[in-house]
Amino acid sequence: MKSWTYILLKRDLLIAFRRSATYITPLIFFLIVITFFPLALGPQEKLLSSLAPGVIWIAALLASLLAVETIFNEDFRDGTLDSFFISLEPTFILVFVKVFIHWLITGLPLLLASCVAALVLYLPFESVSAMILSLILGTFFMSLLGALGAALSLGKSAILSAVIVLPFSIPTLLMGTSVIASAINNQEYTGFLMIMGGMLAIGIPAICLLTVEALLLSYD
Amino acid sequence: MKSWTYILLKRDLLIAFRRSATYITPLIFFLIVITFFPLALGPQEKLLSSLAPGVIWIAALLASLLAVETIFNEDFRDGTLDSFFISLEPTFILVFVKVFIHWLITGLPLLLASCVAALVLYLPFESVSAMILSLILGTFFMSLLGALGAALSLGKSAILSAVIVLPFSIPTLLMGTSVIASAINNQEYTGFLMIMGGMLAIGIPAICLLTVEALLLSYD
Amino acid sequence: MGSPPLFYRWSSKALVWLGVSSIITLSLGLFMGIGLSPADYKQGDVYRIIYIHVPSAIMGESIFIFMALCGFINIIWRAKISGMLLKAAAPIGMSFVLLVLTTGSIWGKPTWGTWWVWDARLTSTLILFFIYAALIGLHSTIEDKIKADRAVSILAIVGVAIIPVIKKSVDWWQTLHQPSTFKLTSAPSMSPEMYQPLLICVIGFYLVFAFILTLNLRNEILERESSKKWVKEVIGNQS
Amino acid sequence: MSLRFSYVKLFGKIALSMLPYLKVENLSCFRSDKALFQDLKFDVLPGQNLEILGSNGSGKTTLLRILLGLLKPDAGSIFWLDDQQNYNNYRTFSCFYQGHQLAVKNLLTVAENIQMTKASKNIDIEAISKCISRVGLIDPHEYASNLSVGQRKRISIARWLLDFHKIYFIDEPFSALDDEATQLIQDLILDLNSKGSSFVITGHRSSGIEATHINI
Amino acid sequence: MSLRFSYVKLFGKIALSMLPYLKVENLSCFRSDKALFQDLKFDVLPGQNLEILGSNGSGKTTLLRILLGLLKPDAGSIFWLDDQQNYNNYRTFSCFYQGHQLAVKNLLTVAENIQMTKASKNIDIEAISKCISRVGLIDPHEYASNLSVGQRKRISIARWLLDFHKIYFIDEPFSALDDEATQLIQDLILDLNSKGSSFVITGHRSSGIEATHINI
Ligand code: HEM
Ligand SMILES: Nc1ncnc2c1ncn2[C@@H]1O[C@H](COP(=O)(O)OP(=O)(O)OP(=O)(O)O)[C@@H](O)[C@H]1O
Ligand SMILES: Nc1ncnc2c1ncn2[C@@H]1O[C@H](COP(=O)(O)OP(=O)(O)OP(=O)(O)O)[C@@H](O)[C@H]1O
Ligand SMILES: [Mg+2]
Ligand SMILES: [Mg+2]
Repeated sequence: MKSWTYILLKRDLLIAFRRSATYITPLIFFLIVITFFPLALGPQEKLLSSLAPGVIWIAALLASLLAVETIFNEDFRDGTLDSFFISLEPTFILVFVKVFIHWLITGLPLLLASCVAALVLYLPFESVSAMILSLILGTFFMSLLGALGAALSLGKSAILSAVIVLPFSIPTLLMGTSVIASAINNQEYTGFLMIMGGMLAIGIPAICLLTVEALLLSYD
Repeated sequence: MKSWTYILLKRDLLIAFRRSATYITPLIFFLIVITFFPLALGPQEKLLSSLAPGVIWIAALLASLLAVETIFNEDFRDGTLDSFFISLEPTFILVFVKVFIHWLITGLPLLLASCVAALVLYLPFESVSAMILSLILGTFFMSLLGALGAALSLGKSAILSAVIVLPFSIPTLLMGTSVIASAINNQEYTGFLMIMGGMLAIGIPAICLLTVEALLLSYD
Repeated sequence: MGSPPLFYRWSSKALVWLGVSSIITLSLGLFMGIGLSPADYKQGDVYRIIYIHVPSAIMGESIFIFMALCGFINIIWRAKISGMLLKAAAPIGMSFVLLVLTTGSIWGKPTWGTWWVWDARLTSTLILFFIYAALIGLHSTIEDKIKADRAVSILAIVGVAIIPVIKKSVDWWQTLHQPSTFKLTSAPSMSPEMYQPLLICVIGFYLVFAFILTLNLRNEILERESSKKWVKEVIGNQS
Repeated sequence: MSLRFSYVKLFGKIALSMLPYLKVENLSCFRSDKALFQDLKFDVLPGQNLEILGSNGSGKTTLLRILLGLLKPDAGSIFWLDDQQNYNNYRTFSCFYQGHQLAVKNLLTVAENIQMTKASKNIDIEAISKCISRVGLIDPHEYASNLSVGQRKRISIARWLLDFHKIYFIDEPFSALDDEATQLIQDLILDLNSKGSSFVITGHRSSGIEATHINI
Repeated sequence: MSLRFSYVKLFGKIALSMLPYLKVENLSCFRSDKALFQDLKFDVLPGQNLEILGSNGSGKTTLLRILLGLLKPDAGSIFWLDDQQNYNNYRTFSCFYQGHQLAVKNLLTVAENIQMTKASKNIDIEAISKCISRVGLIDPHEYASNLSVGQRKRISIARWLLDFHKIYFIDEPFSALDDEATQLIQDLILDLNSKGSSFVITGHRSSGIEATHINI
């Protein structure tokens, strides 16, 4: 038995891969922001590597933001969203699936790109694994938040949803930066990762449910 | 006699101004992105003020990109774009009007916000006028480029959009940053401004015409 | 006060009381603070800005908590009035936060030597300001008011997480900003001559909030019920 | 094969007890103080159809969406009944909804658009190409963006056949279609009726299918 | 007033010389090697109508868009003629196009949606509210997002009346409309015909208005 969840997964992935801009734009944007810093600051290795955690994280946040804001738009306009709400699956699971696909498409490529960024910015090699772990958790959280923003501003301007989301992404930014910075200084960073994990653990059910509420708004 | 250009101008402005959020959100968005940098990179005044030109420009770039993306989407979907092509006015003028309105709504408020940004990033006071001049030219160019990208991604050739728009935004970014940086160091910056002006002078007719071509692509 | 017309009539009496009491309390507090209390031994008279700075900071935060509560009630029980309260409170809260930011900046120039520093409390307050702005922006984009209320309720519930961060920012991170002296659990470390007027000012600010909130709520009700007969009668009586 | 089988099984079950699928009592909906409809009362029995007629803006789409739980009514109750259980929740019930918007994705081909639909079982390529030819579409690998409006609608109609649904809610099934497609839909409805499915459809004038009519 | 006047003036002018507005010769269009239509040949005379009939996907919309210059034909030529000049360019000619998509903006009210349309003259509020009541819409200040599909279509129909157009190209004018609106459109077409405008419309079956028919 194929569930709607599975079909949704397959369909959205297919559509995303047909429209390659979906995953290429955030990637290129990420790299542009990254390359900008050596250009602006000059190529001093020391300075760059001390700034690297922050730079990588800012670029990652902005890139995932650029991508997430239209996550529900098309489904809303062409009536697919209706079938969410009359399906047997609980809607928040479908929302979760949408977010997950979205993260697969835009978040995952960023992980790859971030390795390149680490190289360019002279990030110490030992901290790369910390960076990847923090990015996995953080970009997923950003996708979740972005989905809530997109749902709240459904059919409205993209930039509005960004404004809704950005203030809430600051804790992620701080945590993510701290993880990499600690790793560089050989300090313990699992604490920060646990906090990020905790945010995700609370965030997944809470934000998915709130997103369902927000989507329902456009149905009244 | 009211021309279609005038009606278009009025209509798009009305749709935008119906909600104050349309012009306030890019402003807030810009400011939030600005606050990201001190948070992630550390609050040292010296570092920040040396990064300020680039940070302001990255934020401005992102804001105009985010805002312009959907400039033709709605008109395409609801059939308004058809009336562009069967109207008496030449289409590239209509495209120019769309871009201009768009810039009025999203680019102009950024100028205000950039003054606040200059304050909190400790940008030297003397360079503010240079910043504003460079932003005026640069954001308009970004709106133009973004419109081309938006037109390209209407059809199926969406990949082109990311690849075309982002690389071309790099010169703008570099020029804009150089203008402010030169102003900080009390160097001559009119040269850079002239280059930006030149890009705009060539860009307005050229990109508008290309955008018309790109729009026509989605008609075949 | 279930029905709007009833509330409207009842509130016009409340308005008078709120207006009078807030003016009295606030002027008493400010007079005691600015006129009577001694100058600070380190900062001199600049410190008196505290009597606006701190109460408005407290208001900015409590109004957000109030809004989150309203939002919660609005989502769970769909009580229309809670949505209107939320809408009416948002601009007041935002103005108070703006007041904190400006008074803080003004205070910062002489004491810290700069208008702005990127310290935890200041930044978190700025974020609170952004959240207020997002809330108001979102409300303005949804033309159906009831939907807008619910959208904003969701945002207020999520956003309330920032309040403990602001509160605790001075304890968690070492910052330039003054640590908390107001605590529920222990006696304040300020001298009573400074402390008492501050307390009165805080009460005065709460009363001002209640006053403006009632005003805003009345306008909101008139606007939303503008097609109803009682509203036309009310407006007719006034003009 | 398996498709056929499950139809028969379900139909057998239904034939035993003729509880209505859907029972509506005193349903009302107001928009800006004006009643769109008031005190509506009807049943939808297994295998029987309901046709909602009314002029533009009379509230047909609104009623359909209320029945599906996408909008809230201002008064009244909707019961989803089964031969075994008595639910108050449309979610547990198998419905199909086709609104004015057809949920056809431009970037998918005809076959993909049909395949990637909510369904309770595995759908093999053969079943899909059978559906496609049944609704008169020719090339299953054409992108939907290249199709005419009527052809897009046929995609949505092909989806009816993929799975057994107890009730089909179809908003204006006949608009934008030619005579051939109109005939096709009528045959399809008859066919699905005989398998125990019911249709709730809207329209501006009676379409000629066998149905209870309500005017709103 | 001035609206009426210009109609009369133009009509007078047209009556003198009965050159066709539009002359089509040997028009063909192929899609993936299959001809949608081939060697079409027709004229559209002032005040006379053309009805393009065909089944779903037969190419009616495509033909309309080719006539308007939105798509390029694979062969054949289209002449836009006037009593004085002979143009090859549709741009200089006054046409009105209503496609499947109606160009109705959700964020504008009914009145604004009508007002903010391409038009050659100043349109006063009175003219607009006359149009609105003529097509049977009630509240001019309702946002279009709150309207039903049929009501949105009526907005587009109200736009016909704002300005004089030589040819109206209307894609499926009658779909998604109730009987009242259908009657209304027929009356409108008759009315505008008498003022010298022509209609090119599409449909799946003959609509009963007086017109030359072509089947594709
Ligand atoms: C823009 C800059 C500033 C901002 C955004 C800001 C923000 C705040 C906030 C949010 C509070 C509320 C504390 C609470 O709720 O418990 C507060 C309290 C306070 N602020 Fe500021 N502040 C700023 C600048 C300053 C400056 C320059 C000074 C003085 C040197 C100062 C002195 C105080 C004091 C004494 C308190 C009371 C602390 C307590 O007793 O809890 N602030 N400020
Ligand atoms: N870009 C394209 N590439 C290939 N085929 C196309 C393209 N555009 C349209 N077609 C085909 O042209 C045919 C005609 O489409 P058109 O929209 O003109 O039909 P129609 O007569 O208006 O039908 P309907 O009554 O359903 O609106 C369709 O079969 C469609 O598949
Ligand atoms: N959110 C809303 N606020 C106010 N009025 C609304 C809202 N939604 C719908 N309406 C009104 O409800 C009425 C019914 O709309 P509905 O879409 O149900 O009509 P319909 O019968 O489907 O018409 P059609 O045949 O044109 O599709 C319309 O008059 C519309 O203006
Ligand atoms: Mg309808
Ligand atoms: Mg067509």
